[in-house]
Amino acid sequence: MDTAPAAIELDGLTRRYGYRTVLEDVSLRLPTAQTLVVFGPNGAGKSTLLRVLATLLRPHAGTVRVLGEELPARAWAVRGRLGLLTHDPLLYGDLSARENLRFHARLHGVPLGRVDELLTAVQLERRADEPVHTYSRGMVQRTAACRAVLHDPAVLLLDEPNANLDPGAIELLEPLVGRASGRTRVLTSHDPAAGLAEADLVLGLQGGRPVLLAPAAQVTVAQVTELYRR
Amino acid sequence: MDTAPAAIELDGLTRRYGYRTVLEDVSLRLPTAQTLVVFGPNGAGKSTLLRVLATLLRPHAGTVRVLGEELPARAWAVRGRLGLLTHDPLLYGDLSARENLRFHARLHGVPLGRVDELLTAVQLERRADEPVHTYSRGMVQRTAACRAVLHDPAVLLLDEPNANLDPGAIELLEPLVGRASGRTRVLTSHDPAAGLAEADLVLGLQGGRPVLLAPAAQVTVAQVTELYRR
Amino acid sequence: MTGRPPTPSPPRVTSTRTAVGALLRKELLLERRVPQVLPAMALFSVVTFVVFRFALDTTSVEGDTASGVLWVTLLFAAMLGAGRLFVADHEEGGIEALLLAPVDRTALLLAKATTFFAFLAFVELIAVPAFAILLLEPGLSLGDVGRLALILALADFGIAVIGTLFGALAIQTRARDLILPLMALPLLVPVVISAAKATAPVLAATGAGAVPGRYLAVLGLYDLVFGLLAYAVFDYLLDD
Amino acid sequence: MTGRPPTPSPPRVTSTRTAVGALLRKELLLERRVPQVLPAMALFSVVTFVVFRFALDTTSVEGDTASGVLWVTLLFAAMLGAGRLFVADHEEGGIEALLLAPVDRTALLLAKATTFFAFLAFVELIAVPAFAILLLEPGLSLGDVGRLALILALADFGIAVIGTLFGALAIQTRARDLILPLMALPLLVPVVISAAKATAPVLAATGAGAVPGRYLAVLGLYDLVFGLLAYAVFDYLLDD
Amino acid sequence: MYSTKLRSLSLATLLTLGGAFLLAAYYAPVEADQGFSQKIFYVHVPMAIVALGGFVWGGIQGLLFLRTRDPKHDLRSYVAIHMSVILGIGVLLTGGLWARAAWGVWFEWREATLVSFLIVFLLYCTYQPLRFSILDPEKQSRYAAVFAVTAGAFVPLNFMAVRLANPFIHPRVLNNTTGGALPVDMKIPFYLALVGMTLLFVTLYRLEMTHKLTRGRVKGLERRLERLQGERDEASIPARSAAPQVLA
Ligand code: HEM
Ligand SMILES: Nc1ncnc2c1ncn2[C@@H]1O[C@H](COP(=O)(O)OP(=O)(O)OP(=O)(O)O)[C@@H](O)[C@H]1O
Ligand SMILES: Nc1ncnc2c1ncn2[C@@H]1O[C@H](COP(=O)(O)OP(=O)(O)OP(=O)(O)O)[C@@H](O)[C@H]1O
Ligand SMILES: [Mg+2]
Ligand SMILES: [Mg+2]
Repeated sequence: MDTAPAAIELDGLTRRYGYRTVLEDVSLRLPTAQTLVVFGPNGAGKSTLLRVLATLLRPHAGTVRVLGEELPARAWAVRGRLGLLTHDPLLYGDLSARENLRFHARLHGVPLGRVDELLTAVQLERRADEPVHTYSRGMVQRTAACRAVLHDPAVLLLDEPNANLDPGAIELLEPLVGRASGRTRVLTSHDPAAGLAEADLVLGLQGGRPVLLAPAAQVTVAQVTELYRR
Repeated sequence: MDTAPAAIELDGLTRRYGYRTVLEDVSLRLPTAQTLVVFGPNGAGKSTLLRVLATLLRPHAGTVRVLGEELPARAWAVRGRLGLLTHDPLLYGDLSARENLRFHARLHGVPLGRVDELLTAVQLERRADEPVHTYSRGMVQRTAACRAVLHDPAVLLLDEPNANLDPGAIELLEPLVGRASGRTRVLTSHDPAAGLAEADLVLGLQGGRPVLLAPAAQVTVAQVTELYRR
Repeated sequence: MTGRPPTPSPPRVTSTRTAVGALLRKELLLERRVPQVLPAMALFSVVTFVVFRFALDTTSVEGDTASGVLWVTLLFAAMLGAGRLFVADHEEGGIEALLLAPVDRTALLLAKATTFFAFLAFVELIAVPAFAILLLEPGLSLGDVGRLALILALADFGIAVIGTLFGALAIQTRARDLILPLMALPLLVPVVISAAKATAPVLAATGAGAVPGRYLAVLGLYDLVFGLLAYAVFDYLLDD
Repeated sequence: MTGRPPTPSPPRVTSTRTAVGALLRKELLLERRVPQVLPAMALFSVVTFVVFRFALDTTSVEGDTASGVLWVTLLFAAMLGAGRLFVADHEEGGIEALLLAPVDRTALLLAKATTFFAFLAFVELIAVPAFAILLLEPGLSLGDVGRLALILALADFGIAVIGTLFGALAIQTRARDLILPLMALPLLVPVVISAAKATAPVLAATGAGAVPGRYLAVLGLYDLVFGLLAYAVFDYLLDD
Repeated sequence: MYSTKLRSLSLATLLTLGGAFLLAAYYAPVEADQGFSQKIFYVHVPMAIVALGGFVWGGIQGLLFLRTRDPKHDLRSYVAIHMSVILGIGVLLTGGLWARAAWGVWFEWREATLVSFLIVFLLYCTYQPLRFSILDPEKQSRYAAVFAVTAGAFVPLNFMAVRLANPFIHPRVLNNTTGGALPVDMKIPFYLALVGMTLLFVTLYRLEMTHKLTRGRVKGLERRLERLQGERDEASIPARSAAPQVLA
């Protein structure tokens, strides 16, 4: 157990919503700086898993360790080192991208200069002072990506990060949220081939149960595609 | 002009948001039962174009004809024959999928039996009576797709319809929103290869200006990828 | 018709009555699921009466004061309700969904105003008895109740129309909660004045007097003018 | 520390003070987007008092009635304020964003309660003078103003705490707007009544009487109890 | 072209208003109860009538805007309401002064005319905040127009309702000066002042219209220049404004 440092360790993680068990007995170990890709049909529990890791939902059974800290007890100790990008951008539509990011920078105790840097990196500089609700969907997603990496998190939790992004934007974001960022990453994907290419470790979920857990090298695209057959 | 029936005809369409021109001088003709795929980087105006065609935004210049009716003057005559699927599901989170769809069925004067049919088709039957806000993102997207095709529209406007859907769900939806549905379709996509495969006609937008308009057979993936280079 | 593309089906238009029915059904369903409007309005009125009951230190009021307290309370409650009338639709794109349907846009006005009217009536069903028990000196005879119902109905109509029109307007602004009472309160002053004046004799301790007809006439005129006006301009609030 | 994975950086925790500062700044920014709040507030209070003046059909009020009118108006303003307190955060996931930050969760309570308190104080800053000019029979002496300020501050604190607590609760449970009035309004009854009772002698035409100490004591006790309670339970409201 | 018309307009305004005030001061009789302070009548009443007329005009222009979507009507509606609010402040001030002189109070709550004017004035004070709180210029115009129409219809209705509710029109000056009861030597300066005040309104209205249109034209030209130079307009979003802009 204590042989190698693991960024994320799950042991028998179970989570319910009301009476519906959404994650059941998920166990895995993800070493630092590696990428876990979670596959599974709609409603399999991918987003729920990410929310548990993000300390937003507490596990109902099993142990969850992120960066060596057990959740939910020591959640406060990891919060500053996690970055989450979900279906929901978590931005105020009436504030501009810059104002939104500055707000988060203050909350995380990050120097405000970082905000302008990031805005330039995702090519939003010119629109940065317009309210977010006037942005196109892809521009919102870029802003949300900036929010997720603002505080230079050690662990990135990415829920279909490329949805609504154009190929150019995906490239732009690569140094921030891609493998190049050198962070430990957990990401969900609906694209077997592209997802597999990113992965070090693959988790397949079906109805909340882990049906596939293997190093990416041992998983074929066909195996992933199989997950979606009903 | 009057030689063949066209489902959609644009001539010099221009649309602004405030002082920013978001669509400029877009002209095209899409014959009935064909598919137009719109490519372009984030913020190019794809969603705006779809909203104009859906009668939600009025054009500022140029003429727009959908199913032979000129917009915005005769918008009322086409509304019942259009289906729109956007980034926003347009569903009430506190109502269940069935209740939402029944509401729309009543608004469109569609028999309520059609609702159950569709829910079964997208495999949501079992969850159809839970509130939409408890659905996973992909389940919401399926419900939204049902909403868009509920009234059997002649023209389908699809804004990145496959975002958040798993490969199995995409197959499930194929008979409803795919080429197989036999409807005239306008869809946006960020995936050059997959988008091109669907298209009869390709429109490339950059900053609101049409930079590429050609039958799909004459367009290569490389040409589409080129659109995203800055 | 040469050269006209063959339309696969003729224009499909849903009748306004069907549409209003569908919308009303949806409102009721939503309110039953997630009560947003009614409890806020009803409780606010009751609490206000309780506060007056204790604050005024008189165990009862009558005539002008009674009618004033009643009407100001109802007006405030209505403002709280109007603010929430469009929130669900705005948040979840319900308005766009409606705009996509082959439906006359005034159906939304009709449905919302009807809903609001029903909400007001419902709140009054709770608030007026509460008022009578908590504050009112003389009891209300059956005849009084009838006269009161007439005044309430006339006033509610005006409040429902103005509340719907400006609720729809305010929801699109960034100042939502502030803009609505700012604009609707002055506009409703004539309604409140006339209603309060008309109600005063009904609540008088000396026995109910006759309701002065001219106040009812003002209320009726107000309803007529703003009803027609709202009908005429509501479309423009939804356009684009 | 053997076997413990190397943490790339030590736990980063932002101090509550910084967090409250950031949150207040954001509230202010969002509020500033709604321009001209000050004149809008002034308008709002003036209109409200005009409505009262007409409905009550008295050209001036004093003592009990005055205090009742003042407090019902403030309650109305508070309800408007409390309703919108968490709306932006809820709609746009602001609460989740906060939960993701390395910040003590009570920072949100502190920031929201401060915002709400400031909002109330702001309304009163304009409404009370407007009230004194438009409706109040006797003028207010400097001493009266001091006493009134004390009562207002005590009551506002209670309203702000209760409003924030139940606002957060309302947002978390899906029942939103039901919870807020259903629980907050009844809970606020003691505050408003005590405040109204305490205010009445200050506004009396016969010259300001002494403020009854026991009402102040009730207000103070209330503030203390609910302040501590809110501090203790607020964390749990946001969890999960 | 604008300026010559404007010049003759302002000249006419100056002459009529000046003449009216001179007549009011020297020709009209000094009122028995109130003495000289009654002279404020010749400023106050025409101002009030013109302000109310301006509000209604704003409503009519709002209606025209909704029907035609021509931004010029929105501009007219905006300017009319703006001017009327300014005149409204004047009405409240002169009225207050008059009330102070005649009755010893700044404001008389029992007087229906005063209170109903106050309500209308307060209502129109929300016009600017409304415009400000909508970002999209088109929506701004449309919503402002809806407001202008509704409020315009409200003006006469409100006067009726409030007057009905307070049946006692204040006995003093009002009774013997209303309408036909006005003696001829007060009537002449009064009507002249009314005409003068209307002209003043029209002059101010024209002035602001010209200003706004010219500014819009300049902005439009600047924009066109930028486009010719190949710059996209995105960097130069205009400062937020609640005033309608008619770009040339
Ligand atoms: C702030 C205070 C006042 C306001 C806002 C105000 C407002 C108005 C308005 C809007 C009108 C024209 C509309 C109409 O004719 O019904 C008017 C007319 C008039 N006002 Fe005032 N007023 C004020 C004070 C006074 C005072 C103090 C007096 C007299 C002592 C006065 C005397 C009159 C008279 C004689 C008329 C024309 C009478 C009529 O046509 O009915 N006003 N005022
Ligand atoms: N707030 C909630 N209340 C109740 N059930 C929920 C809630 N959120 C999610 N669920 C349920 O939990 C299950 C897993 O949802 P989750 O969002 O994790 O799926 P997912 O794998 O992310 O799917 P998708 O690919 O569609 O995003 C689904 O059945 C969903 O309906
Ligand atoms: N409500 C609005 N107000 C102002 N500007 C807007 C509004 N909606 C969109 N825009 C602007 O219009 C442009 C086109 O937006 P649109 O949503 O059509 O882009 P898109 O091609 O769909 O992009 P994406 O791929 O990101 O969805 C963008 O610059 C956007 O900022
Ligand atoms: Mg998901
Ligand atoms: Mg888009």
